Amino acid sequence: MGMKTDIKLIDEKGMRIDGRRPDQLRPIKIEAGVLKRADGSAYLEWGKNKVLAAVYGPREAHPRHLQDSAKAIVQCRYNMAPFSVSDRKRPGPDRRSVEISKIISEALESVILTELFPRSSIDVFIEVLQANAGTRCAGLTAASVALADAGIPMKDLVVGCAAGKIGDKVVLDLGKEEDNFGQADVPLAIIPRTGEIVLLQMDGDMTQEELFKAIEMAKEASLRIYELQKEALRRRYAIVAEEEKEEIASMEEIKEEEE
Amino acid sequence: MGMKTDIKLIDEKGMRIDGRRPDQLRPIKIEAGVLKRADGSAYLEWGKNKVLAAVYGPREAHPRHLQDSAKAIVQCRYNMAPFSVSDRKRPGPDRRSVEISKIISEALESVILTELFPRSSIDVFIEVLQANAGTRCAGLTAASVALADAGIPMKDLVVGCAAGKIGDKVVLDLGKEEDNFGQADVPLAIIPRTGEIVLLQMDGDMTQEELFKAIEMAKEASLRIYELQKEALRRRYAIVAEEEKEEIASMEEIKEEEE
Amino acid sequence: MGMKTDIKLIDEKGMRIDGRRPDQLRPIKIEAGVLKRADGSAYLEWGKNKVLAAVYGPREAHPRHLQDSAKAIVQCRYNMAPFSVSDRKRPGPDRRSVEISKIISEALESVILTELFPRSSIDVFIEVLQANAGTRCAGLTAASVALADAGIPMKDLVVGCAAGKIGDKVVLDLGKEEDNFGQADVPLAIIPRTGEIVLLQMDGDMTQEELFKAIEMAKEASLRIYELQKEALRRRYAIVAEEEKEEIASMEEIKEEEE
Amino acid sequence: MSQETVAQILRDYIYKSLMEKKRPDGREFFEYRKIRIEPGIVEVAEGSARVHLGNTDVLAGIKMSIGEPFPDTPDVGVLTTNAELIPMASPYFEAGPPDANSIELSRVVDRGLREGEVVDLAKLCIEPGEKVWIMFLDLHILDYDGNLFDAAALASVAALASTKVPAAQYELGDDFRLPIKNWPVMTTFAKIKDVILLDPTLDEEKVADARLSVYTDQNGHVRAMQKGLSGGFAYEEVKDIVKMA
Amino acid sequence: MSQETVAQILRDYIYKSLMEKKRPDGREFFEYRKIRIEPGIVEVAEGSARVHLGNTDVLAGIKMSIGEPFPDTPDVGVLTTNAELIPMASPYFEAGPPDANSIELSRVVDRGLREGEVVDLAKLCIEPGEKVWIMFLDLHILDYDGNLFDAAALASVAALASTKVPAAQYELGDDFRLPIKNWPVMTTFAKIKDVILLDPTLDEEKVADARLSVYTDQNGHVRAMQKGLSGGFAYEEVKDIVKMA
Amino acid sequence: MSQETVAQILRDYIYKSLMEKKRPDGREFFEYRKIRIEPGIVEVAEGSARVHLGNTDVLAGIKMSIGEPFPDTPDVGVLTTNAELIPMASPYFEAGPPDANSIELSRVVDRGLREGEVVDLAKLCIEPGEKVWIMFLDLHILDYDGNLFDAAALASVAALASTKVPAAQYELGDDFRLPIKNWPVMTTFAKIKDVILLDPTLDEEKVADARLSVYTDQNGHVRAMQKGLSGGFAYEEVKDIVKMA
Repeated sequence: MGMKTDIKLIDEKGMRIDGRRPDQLRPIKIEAGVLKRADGSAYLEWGKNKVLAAVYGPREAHPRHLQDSAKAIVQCRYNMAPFSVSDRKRPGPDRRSVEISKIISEALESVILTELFPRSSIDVFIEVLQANAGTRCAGLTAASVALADAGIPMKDLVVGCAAGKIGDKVVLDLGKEEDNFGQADVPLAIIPRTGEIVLLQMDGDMTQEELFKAIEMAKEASLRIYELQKEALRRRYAIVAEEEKEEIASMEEIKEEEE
Repeated sequence: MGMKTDIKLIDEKGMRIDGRRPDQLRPIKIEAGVLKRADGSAYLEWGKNKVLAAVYGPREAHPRHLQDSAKAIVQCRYNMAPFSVSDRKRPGPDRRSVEISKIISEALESVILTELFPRSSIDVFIEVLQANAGTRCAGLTAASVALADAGIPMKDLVVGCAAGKIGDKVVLDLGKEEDNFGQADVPLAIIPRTGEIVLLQMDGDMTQEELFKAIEMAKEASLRIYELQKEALRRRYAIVAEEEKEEIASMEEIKEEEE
Repeated sequence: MGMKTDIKLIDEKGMRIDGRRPDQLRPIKIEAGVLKRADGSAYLEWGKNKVLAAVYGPREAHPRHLQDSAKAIVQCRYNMAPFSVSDRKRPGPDRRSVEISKIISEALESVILTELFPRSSIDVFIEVLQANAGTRCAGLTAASVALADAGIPMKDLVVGCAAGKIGDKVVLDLGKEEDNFGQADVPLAIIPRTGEIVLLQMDGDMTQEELFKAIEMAKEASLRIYELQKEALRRRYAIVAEEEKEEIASMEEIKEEEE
Repeated sequence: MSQETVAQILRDYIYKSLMEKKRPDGREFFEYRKIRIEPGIVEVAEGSARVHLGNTDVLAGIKMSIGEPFPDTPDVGVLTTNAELIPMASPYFEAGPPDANSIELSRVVDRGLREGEVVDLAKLCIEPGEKVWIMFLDLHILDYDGNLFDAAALASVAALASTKVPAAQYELGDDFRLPIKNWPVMTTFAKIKDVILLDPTLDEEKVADARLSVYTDQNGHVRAMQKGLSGGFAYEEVKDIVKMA
Repeated sequence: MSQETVAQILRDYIYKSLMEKKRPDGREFFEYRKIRIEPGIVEVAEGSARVHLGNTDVLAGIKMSIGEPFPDTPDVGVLTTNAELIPMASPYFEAGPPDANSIELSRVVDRGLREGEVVDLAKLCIEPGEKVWIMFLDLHILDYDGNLFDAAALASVAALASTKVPAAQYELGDDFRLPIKNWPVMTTFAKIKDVILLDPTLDEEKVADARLSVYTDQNGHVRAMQKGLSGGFAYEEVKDIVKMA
Repeated sequence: MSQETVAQILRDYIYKSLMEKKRPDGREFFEYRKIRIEPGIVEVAEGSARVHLGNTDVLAGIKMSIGEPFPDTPDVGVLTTNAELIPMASPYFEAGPPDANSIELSRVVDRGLREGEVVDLAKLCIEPGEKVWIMFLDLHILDYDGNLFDAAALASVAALASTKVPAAQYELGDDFRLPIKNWPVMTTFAKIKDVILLDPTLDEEKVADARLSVYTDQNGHVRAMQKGLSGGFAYEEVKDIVKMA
C-alpha cells in the first residue's frame, strides 16, 4: 500500500481508472471441473487474474506425524507461476505465498466437515497463472468451487473478496494500480449462508468507519460471487450427468461385447 | 587467532587491556530457572557475553531412526542470535555453530546418565544473545546448570573455561581483543569432581609447557566457576521450594472450594 | 555441442587431433575391487577420465516409502569431485548429474535381477575424480564391474560407449575438444550378450544415416570394452581366491592357537 | 493419555472457567497480562528490547548497516523483519528454516511497522538511489505462552525506539536516534466458542476458534489486521473488537 | 487392493488390449492424441502457450529480461529452461525443489531447443560480451496423462513463437517477434513388451518397458534423443523409431 | 542380530584383545598403520594427493583461482577447506549437504593448516585489497577405516605441496610452486577404557570413549587440538599424548 504517485485513482464523476463504479467488481468467470487428474478443479478469471485450483483427497496424510486422529487436515498450497507477474518470479514458495497458503487453508477448513475424515489430508493447490491484484481472494474462491467439484462435504462455499480505500474513497475489489497506489486494502472471505468472516486482513490507513464500510461492501459483493460459484457448479453437474449417461451407455456396450 | 596488530595486550605491570591479572576471570553471573516453558533453563553473563540455555527432555527422540535403544541421545543446538555480534549474522546454523553444537553435546553427554532413558532425547538449546569471546565455554557452563534445573540425573556439572596465550604470556579467559590478536586459545571443559577433561580444543602456537600451564590455569578456574553454578542452583531450589509451598497452599484453597 | 572454432578436428589423413583413427577408442584401464568398505568397487581410467565406482547392497531401502515390495530399487549417484574439472565444481548434485544419475540407474536396472531382492536397495556410487569427456559412459562401465565385484546377480554386464560426429565424420568416443567443438554426440550403453540398447542419448545434428552409423560404431566398440571388463573381473577373482586361501590358512592358525 | 484426551481436558477446563466469567489465570476477559519492557539489553546491537508479556518472552534486536535502496523507493531506508520461533521457546517449535507460523508472525509485524509508519524512513536516506540505512529487525522468541503478535509488535517498536543509528562509524556525522514517527499498538483477541478474550495465553490459543489482531495508531486509525485460526467471526464481533482495540 | 495388485491388473488389461491390436483409448499404435494449442494466454508474459495433448495439459511461459551473456558465448542470447511438476497435475507429484523427473524433462526440452536451433540466438545480442536478451522458459505441468516430453516441447516452441521481445520498454527500438529459426518436433515412443506405440498415455507409460524420444528438424535431421525407463531397445527398433519420427 | 548385540560383541572382542596388549590388526598401541601417498594424481587440479592410511583412503584436490581477499586480511591469499564424507566411503555416510562430522573434519583440518602456517599466504597476494590467489581444498573421503583427521591432514599438506600456481594462465608470469612454510603433522589418539592407542581404526573408534588429535609443527610446538567423543581424559593422559604427538 501507499506508494506515492500522481495518478488520480478516482475521477470527478467518482469513477475509477478502469471505468468501474466504487462498488463494482471486475468481471468474474468461473468454470468447474477443468482438470482430469485432480479429484476436483476450477478455473477462474477475475479481471486479468487467471487462477487454477485443484483438490486431491481426502487421502492419507503424509508424512504421518501430520495426521490428526480426530479430523482431516486441510493443506493449501498457493503458488504463483514464474511467468504470472511482470518480473519473473523464482519458482518455489516465497514468504508471501507461505502466509497466503496458511490463511487460505484456515479459511477453507472453516467450512469443510473435517471430522468425517480422521487421519486424512485434503490438499488444495492454487496456481496463479496471471496475477493482477486480488489473487488470494480469487484463489480462495476458485478453491472452494474445486472442493465442491471434488465432492468434499462442506457446510457452504467460501467466497473471497476485497475492498479498500483509494483517493480517500472506500471502493470494492482493488485493481493493480489501485493496490499499488491506494491507501488501504481489506481482503476478506465469508461463508455466505452464515455471514461469518473466515479470512480478514487489512493494511493501510483507515478510520474505523471506513473499515466497517469496506467490510460491508465486500460482504455484499461476495453474495454476487457466490451466485457465480453455484452457477459454475450447476453447469459442471449437468456435464457430469451427461458424461455419466454416456459412460453407462458405453459400459453396456462393453458388457454386450463381453457376453 | 593471530591477526597482526600493534595493540599491546599485556602492559609493563603484567596487566591486561581490560585491567585483569593473567589468572583473572571476567565477572560471571548465573541465574537458574529463567524460562517457564522449558524443563530447565539458565541465564549466564560472562563479561559482555549473554547466554541463555534451555533443556527439554528426556522426551521421545524423533525422527525415530535417531533413537538409541540403549541410552538417551544428547542433542545440543548452539545458536547465535542475528544481533549478537557486530555484523548481523544470518539466522540458522553456520559451520562454526554446527561444530560447537557437536563438541558441547559430547561434553554434556559425558556427565548425563543417558543409560537411564533409552530411546529418549535430551535436547539442549543454547542461545547467544550477545557474544564477546568465549561463548562456547559460557554456553556449556549455562547448559549444565539448565540440565540440573531440569532435574536430569548427572554425575556432576560440567564447567567450561578457556585459557590462552597473549603477548607471549599464558593467561586465563581471553577477552575479545585478546582472542582476535592473541597467539593461542585453549577452550576446555572439565568435570570438577573427577578433573576429567571432556572438551578440549586449541588453536594458535604454544610450546608444550605453555599448553600445560594453560590447561592447569583453566582447570583451576573452573573450580571457581563450579561454585557459581552451585550457588545459582541453590538460589533456584530455594525459590522453587517457596513456590511449591505457595502452590500447595493454593491447591488446598482449591480443594476447600471444591469441597 | 557446437561451439564454433577454427580447430580442425580431423586432418587430411582422416586422423583426429589426439592422433586416433575415427573408430579408435582412447586407452582404457579397469581394476576391480579397489575399495575395502564397499561391497563391490572398480576403478577405471578412460583416456584422461578417472572414475571410481562403488556398490552397496542389496540392503534395506530407506526411507521406507521408496521400498518396492516386488523388487529391489537401483539408485545410482553420479558425482563429480570439485577438483575434477578445470573450474572448481561446487560440491553436491547439479542438474546435469541428477539427469545422468537417473539414466545410469535405469541402464543398470536393465541387467540386475532386481526381483530377487524385494524391498531392497542396490546403491551405486560413481565418483568422477578427473573428467575429460565421456564420464557417463566411463562411470556406467565402471559401475557395472563394481556390481559384478559385489556379487549382484545380473543378466550380463552393461557397457557404455559414445560415438559422434566431428568435421562431418562419424567417429568413436569423442575426446574433450571433439565434444566441445564437434557436431554431435551419441552416448549409449548396450548389453553385449543381447545387443539391447539400454542407454541412448543424442544431441547435435545428424542425418539418420550418420546416426545409425554412430550407433553401430559404438555397439561394435562396446564389445571390445566388454572384454576389458571381464578381464578386470578375472584378475579380481584370482586375487580374491588367493586372499581367501591366505585367510583360511590364518584362520587355521588362529584355531590352532585357540586350541 | 493420548494428545487428544489432553486437549479435550484442557478444552473442558477452559470452557467451564469461561462460563463462570473467569479466565484460568484469573484475568478479566479484556484484561492484559503484566507487561515488562527492557530496552537496550543487547549493547552490541544498535537497538534492542526484551518484552515479557506474562510468561511470553520476546527479544527484538536491530542491526543497522548501509546498502542500496529498493529501485521503486530510492529515497527511503529499508526495514527487514525476521522472526525465529527457536526451539528453546516451546516444545512445539523446531529448529530449521522459518515455518508458516514464524513467517506469518514476521510478516504481520512487518506490515504493522510499515503501514503504521513507525520509523520515518525518509530520514534514513543517505544518497537517493545509492545509499540508505538498512535496518534488520530480528525477533527472537525465548519463551512462548501465547499472543506472540502483540509481544513481538511491542518489542519491535521498543527496540526501534531504543536504536542509535551508527553514523559516526561510517563517517556520516554524529550517531543519532532512529526517527520514530508513530507508536501504534497491536491488540489481539481470541474467540473461544462465543466468548471474546483479550491477550490469549497459550492454553487459550490452543482451544480458540479464531483470532483477530488489530494494529491501531494514536489517532484510532486501523493500520493492519490479521485474522487467524480456522473459525470465523460474525461481522458484529469484528466491529466490537475493532472498537475496543 | 495393494498398489502392486492394481499395477498388475493395469498391466494385464493393457497387454490384452495390445495383443488385439487395440490401445485402451481406441487409438492406432502410431496415432497421436488430439492436440490443442492456445498461444498467448498469459498476457503478462512475453510469450506463452498452453498445449493439451489428450488430457495432458502443459503451460509454457516466457519471460524476457536483459543480462550478461555467458563468457564463452559473448554474442548470443541466453535461454534458460525450467520445468515444474506441480502437485496439481498428479497425485504422484510433490511440492518442493525439482526432482529427477522434472530435471530430466527440462534438460531434454532445453537440449532440443538448443540443438534444434529453434531461436536465432545471434539476433538477441545487444552489446557483445555485455548485454544480451535473456529468456526464461518455464514449463508448468497442469494435468498429467503421459508423454510430457512431446507436450512440453510443443508448448515451448509455441510459446517462443508467440513471444514479443519487449525492446521498447528498455528503449531499444520497437518490440519485435522472437526470431524463430527452426520448428523441430519431439516424438516419443513407448515399448510395451514387443509392441512400439506412439504418444503413450500415463497408463501406457506405467506399464512400458522403455521409452524413446526423438527430436527431428524440418530436414529430417535428428537433433536430440533421450531413451528412458529400465528396459532396452533392439538396434532395429531404434532404427524403425528414428525413421518414423 | 540387533545392532546393539553386534556392537557389544565388537566391544568385547576389542577389550579382550587390548587387555592382552594386542590390537585387533596386530599393531602396537603406538604404531601407525602403513601410509602411502600419491601426489599429483589428478592432473586437471592445480594440486592433489591421495593418502592411504591402512584402508582409509582420502583424496585431496586443490583448485586455484583469483579473487578478492577478506576485508580484514587484504594482503594474503585465501584458503577454503571443504570435506565430503561421500556415501561411497562407508555405509554410514549419506548423500546430502555436509553433516556435523564432515564439518568438524574440514574445520579441524582447516585450523591445522591455518594455525600451522602451512602455506605462506603472504606470497599469494597479487594486488593488496584487490586480487589474491584463492585456494579451494576439497577433501574427498573414498574409503573409511578410521582416523580421518590424520589422513585428511596429511593428504591436505601433500596436495598443497604438489600445487602449481597457474600464474601463466592469468598472464601473471610463470607458474610457480605454492610456497610451503611448515609441514606440521596431525596425530590422533583414541582412549578405550584406560588404554590409549595411536591411529585408531574404524572398529577401534566405534568402541572408543574419547579421541584426541594434536597438530604439532617441526619445532614441537602445538598448533591445534581437537578432543572428540563423549568420554574424557585425565590431565595426565593429555600431557602424555601431547608429549608423544
